[in-house]
Amino acid sequence: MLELRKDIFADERDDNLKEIGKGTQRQDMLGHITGTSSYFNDHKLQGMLHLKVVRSTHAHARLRRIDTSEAERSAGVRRIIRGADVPVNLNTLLSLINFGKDDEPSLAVDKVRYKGEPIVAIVADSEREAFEAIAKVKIDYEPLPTVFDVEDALKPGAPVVNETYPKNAFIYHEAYDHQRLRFGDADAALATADHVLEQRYQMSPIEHAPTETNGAIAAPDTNGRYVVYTSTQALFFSVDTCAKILDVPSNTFHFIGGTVGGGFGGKVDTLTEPLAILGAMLTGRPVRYVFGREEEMQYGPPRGAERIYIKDGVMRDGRIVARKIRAYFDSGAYTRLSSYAAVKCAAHLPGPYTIPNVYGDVYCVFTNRTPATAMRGFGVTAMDFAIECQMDKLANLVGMDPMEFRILNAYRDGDMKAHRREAKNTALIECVQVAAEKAKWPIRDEFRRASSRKDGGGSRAAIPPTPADSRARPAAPAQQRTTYDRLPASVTREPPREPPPPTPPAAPPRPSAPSHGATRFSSVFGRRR
Amino acid sequence: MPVTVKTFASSNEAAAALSSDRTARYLGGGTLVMRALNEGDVSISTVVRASDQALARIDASGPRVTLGAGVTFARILSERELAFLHAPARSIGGPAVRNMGTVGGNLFAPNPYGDFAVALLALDATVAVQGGFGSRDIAIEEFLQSRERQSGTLVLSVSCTRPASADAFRYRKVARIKPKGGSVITLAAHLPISGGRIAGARIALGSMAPTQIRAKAAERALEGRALDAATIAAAASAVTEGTSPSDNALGSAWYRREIVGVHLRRLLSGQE
Amino acid sequence: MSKTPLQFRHNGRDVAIFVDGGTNLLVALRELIGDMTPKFGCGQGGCGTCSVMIDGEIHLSCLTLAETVAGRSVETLDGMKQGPNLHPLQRAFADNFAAQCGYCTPGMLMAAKALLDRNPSPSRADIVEAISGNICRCTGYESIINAILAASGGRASA
Amino acid sequence: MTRHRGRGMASINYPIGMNLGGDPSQALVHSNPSGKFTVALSSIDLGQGMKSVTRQICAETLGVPVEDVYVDTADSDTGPHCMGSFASRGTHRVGNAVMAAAREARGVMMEAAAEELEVNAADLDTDGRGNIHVKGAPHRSISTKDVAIAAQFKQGKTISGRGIFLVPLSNVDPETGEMSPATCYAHACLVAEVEVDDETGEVDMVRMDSAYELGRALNPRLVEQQLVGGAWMGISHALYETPEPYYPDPSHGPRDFVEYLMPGPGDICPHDIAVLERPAPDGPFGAKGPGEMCANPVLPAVANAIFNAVGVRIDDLPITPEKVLRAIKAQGGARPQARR
Repeated sequence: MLELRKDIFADERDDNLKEIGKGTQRQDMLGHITGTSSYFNDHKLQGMLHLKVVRSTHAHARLRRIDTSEAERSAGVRRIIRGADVPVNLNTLLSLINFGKDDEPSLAVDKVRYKGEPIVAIVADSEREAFEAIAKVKIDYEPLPTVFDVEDALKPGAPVVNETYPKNAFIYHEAYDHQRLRFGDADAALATADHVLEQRYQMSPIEHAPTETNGAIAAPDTNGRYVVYTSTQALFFSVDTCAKILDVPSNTFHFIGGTVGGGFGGKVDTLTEPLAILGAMLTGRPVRYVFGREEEMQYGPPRGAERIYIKDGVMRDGRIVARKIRAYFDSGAYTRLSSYAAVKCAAHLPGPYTIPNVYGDVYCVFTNRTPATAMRGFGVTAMDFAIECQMDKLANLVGMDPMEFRILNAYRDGDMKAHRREAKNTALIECVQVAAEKAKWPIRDEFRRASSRKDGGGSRAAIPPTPADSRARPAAPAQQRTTYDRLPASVTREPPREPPPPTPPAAPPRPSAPSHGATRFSSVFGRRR
Repeated sequence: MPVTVKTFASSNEAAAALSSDRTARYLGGGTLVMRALNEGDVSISTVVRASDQALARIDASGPRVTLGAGVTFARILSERELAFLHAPARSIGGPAVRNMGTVGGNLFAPNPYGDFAVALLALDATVAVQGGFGSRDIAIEEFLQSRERQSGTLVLSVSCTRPASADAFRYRKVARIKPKGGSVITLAAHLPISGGRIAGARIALGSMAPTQIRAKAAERALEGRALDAATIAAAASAVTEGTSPSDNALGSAWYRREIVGVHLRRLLSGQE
Repeated sequence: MSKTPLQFRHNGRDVAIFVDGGTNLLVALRELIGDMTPKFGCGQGGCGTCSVMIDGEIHLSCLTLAETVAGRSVETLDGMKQGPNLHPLQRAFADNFAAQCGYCTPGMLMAAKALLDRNPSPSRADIVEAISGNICRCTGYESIINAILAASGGRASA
Repeated sequence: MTRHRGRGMASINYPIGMNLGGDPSQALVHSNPSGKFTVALSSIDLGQGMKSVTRQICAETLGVPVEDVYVDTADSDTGPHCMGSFASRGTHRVGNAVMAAAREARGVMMEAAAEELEVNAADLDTDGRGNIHVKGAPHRSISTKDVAIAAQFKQGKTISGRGIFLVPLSNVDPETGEMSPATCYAHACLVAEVEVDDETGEVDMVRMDSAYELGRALNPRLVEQQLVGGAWMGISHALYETPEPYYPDPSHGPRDFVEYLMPGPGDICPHDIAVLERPAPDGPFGAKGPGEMCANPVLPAVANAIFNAVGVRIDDLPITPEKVLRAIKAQGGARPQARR
């Protein structure tokens, strides 16, 4: 049951609109209920071939020898694809926004870094024939020591998972193995707090489990182009990733998608499109590459695991005075999107509360497991779990009702957030009040009268003095370059400014540069100021 | 090479084809063999079927009940005479799986599947198999223990004696997902009562060992006693004896050992 | 060639195809007949997106050896509309917003139809049981249950 | 007594759009000669309702009925660039791009109508039913169809528009983490009630009550789909799901939907939702994005409810019966807290 509380914030809204606010039927509903909505796999192409990959049976191993000679002779096999056949066999997804280093091959060449990593792709007349050929590929593995725990991976002497990041951690700003957040003096505030509570939280990986598995069908089109039917959640992300990996102009491809059987973040990684297109290029025939369910569950990227330590200082009256957080994102064997999740997570600290002293270190760590990716709640889900369990414990500790405790500490309009931007358009207090009302959870009058629009700002708008970190800056690998940090670490930098306001909805559209060839997003906005 | 499908009119011929070809698998309801083919199991190159109507026969008229190996769970649920088997039959799959899955196939289903076989084990069923050397009857306990070696044999039917009363046979599948999920553990208890005392108790457990097993210590705790709280408690505390559960995606060995007694107690005392 | 001829009724029409040994009914329907309404979700029998009716009973087409439907009647979502009109279940799914990504919808509708064909006024528990073999990752099931209740003349709680 | 009930709550916020911005989306809107509009996007509908919500935004902005708009997505030849459907960016980013494109198309449409009615375009308004009329004089009107015909065949005008929306990229200070991660935030608070079996550790959901603030509910039915389904996913994350049940030990990973646990139709519970709307200054009609944040409050609310029911804190997700049972045994039995 859903109720619209039009009485709240009514003065900020124009409710006299004609189409907005109506429960209009979905445009795609008729297609869904008649089964005529067209997903990537609903395209029947003449003479279609099937692609399957040989996956590593080891979590970490050197590949001594890959023998495909028997598989080449197997019935129905049209083409065996090896790493050497992939034009640019090293990529990182966010190279499109110039963030991070290329660290992941499409097909492993000399080493595998997680169980299930693709090594060889087989294109055959039928799925059965592809499976039969897979059984005939012989791979000589030299097993290497593995590491699966994020904190173990950061210890000296831990096995190196991904040589691009030899310390098993993504490098931020060419300087640190973590993203920092510093606001006020958390240690000093902890020393004066009435209570200090330090806790550890953990979230295991989570699989997106869309009912439609990842997949793509690629086919030679007229005039030298390729048409690609895809389950991607990000069409141009896929187009440009394929253009890079296959080293052709992006307008070589005509991608068609848009109707996808669930994604939740699991269809951003562009895993099937490059190999399907390469298969079509090498055979001249339509090629389908679709994940089986076990592949989707075990070797399709999950929401990565996280481990979080929170140390809070709280006063007897319920005010939180300091929050110190250390978080580890388990990226698996390659970067994919976890590096970005860690920055988003740092920005999210300390949750929707105004806390005068906040300290955060967020790590993106490499381990020998399936690379992680984005999922619904990206970078935030586990942190919210940790923060909100912690909030419940703190309320318990000071003997306060948890709803009232949230309202007491909630951020309000005009408050300064830990990432040094003013809080605006906040509504946490009202959500707590309404949820309490719906659940018949009694809260006291003064908390019922609180408002996100009152009592914020003022002293709460100040940026507190923040001591410089006493820790020595770790040495950084020289070759690291990211969007975030183009200046040498020694140069005094201007703090980032509040960006110009976003394009207002009313503004006339700017003419857009034509997208052609190997244009990268980075060439559009990758430069810093 | 595509798979070869061989369909025979008689189960004799099917059994012969099965025993003569190591790459052959018998296709019952499809829930095991078709899945294996879909997932690329290239060890199967021949699929054997039999159109023999005897395989789909149900004989439930007398005290001894015989179910053809090809009888589906949906058919069991449609037979009022088989009410004692409705709970285990209903615990399997969703409606589509029950329309397909068979009694014979369930005997081969590995953990976390094979719930119906737990019920049959508690009921001391007999499995009729057609081997290369003709047909023979095997006690289900022996069949399950030697299941790895049975893949070349064709199961013809399963038979058991009908419990004397509805109360004498109880079944519980513990799953995380409702209404249908994989078994964390499965319990079945046959407790014939004679003169107010249990005579011939059989407790069977699923997911408490590599195959379905009997909880013989719990059976001993029940044997010859009235089904009262003290007896139930004794059986519950003995039920882990001789079990060797494993960790899997649905639960750990530790957890299975912890809860099997709780669920046996609840099952025997009629609690939800 | 080792293709096997196969004839069956598909949504009331006779069809004839040749299948490779081991071909499942889902592949036969989608790739040989061109009926794309049953979907591939797992090939393991765990998701129900490929559900079809065989002789009026709900089955998983991915686990059905195609040649076992010889001479039988196969119904898919493609045959659910009554002429140009939507089936009451289809209307109820739309009215209750019981589809999001739409990928589980064909299987859900077939599971629901299999239920209502046998039991025109099911309880909520009957409905929950009837769709228990079908995974939906978007809706949380509530709207689907309400849609089936509505189609059977029961009152949806939403 | 082996079953104990408890209630817990959690409150959260969620940033809208790709972190740090720099994630543009574009839209093209054009009319055919009958005055029906097509929106061309390369954005993806994965069930969240992208096609439907942008259709309503376009219709509202153009001032035409929603039936007169069709959204076509996603084709890289015809749809202009979009970063993708993730980061709760669809409604906010793509919605704004569609709004900008529709505004430009509306401008041409009004000019064409003004020429036909021989008035100033500024004096015209749409009625949302397919007509354009002189403000204050509804009888002086022309249908959008007639305007489209006139524009196309008589005036030689294209009733079309281009739109882009871009939140400029923010950088990050390496020392302090100073940055501009998002321009607006959605909010939520959720109360979960659970029942815990202290002999088996099993947790059943009893009910949920929630309040979600999402700027503007552009389509309440689509919002309801997201919030109900998202909260279900929250339950699933809280109590069931993981491809690595023994993390960080990678063994025993599930291979199918029997081993990968998600709540079934028999595990769901009543969920009463209130929707609050505090418009985002830069959202299309104030909208933020409900798609991602809806699951997040459920996880901690369930954990906190379990503590309330039996007095154990489970800080590792997912909260399996095993973890609950181990914790209950470690503290020597259930310790129900003050009933809430």
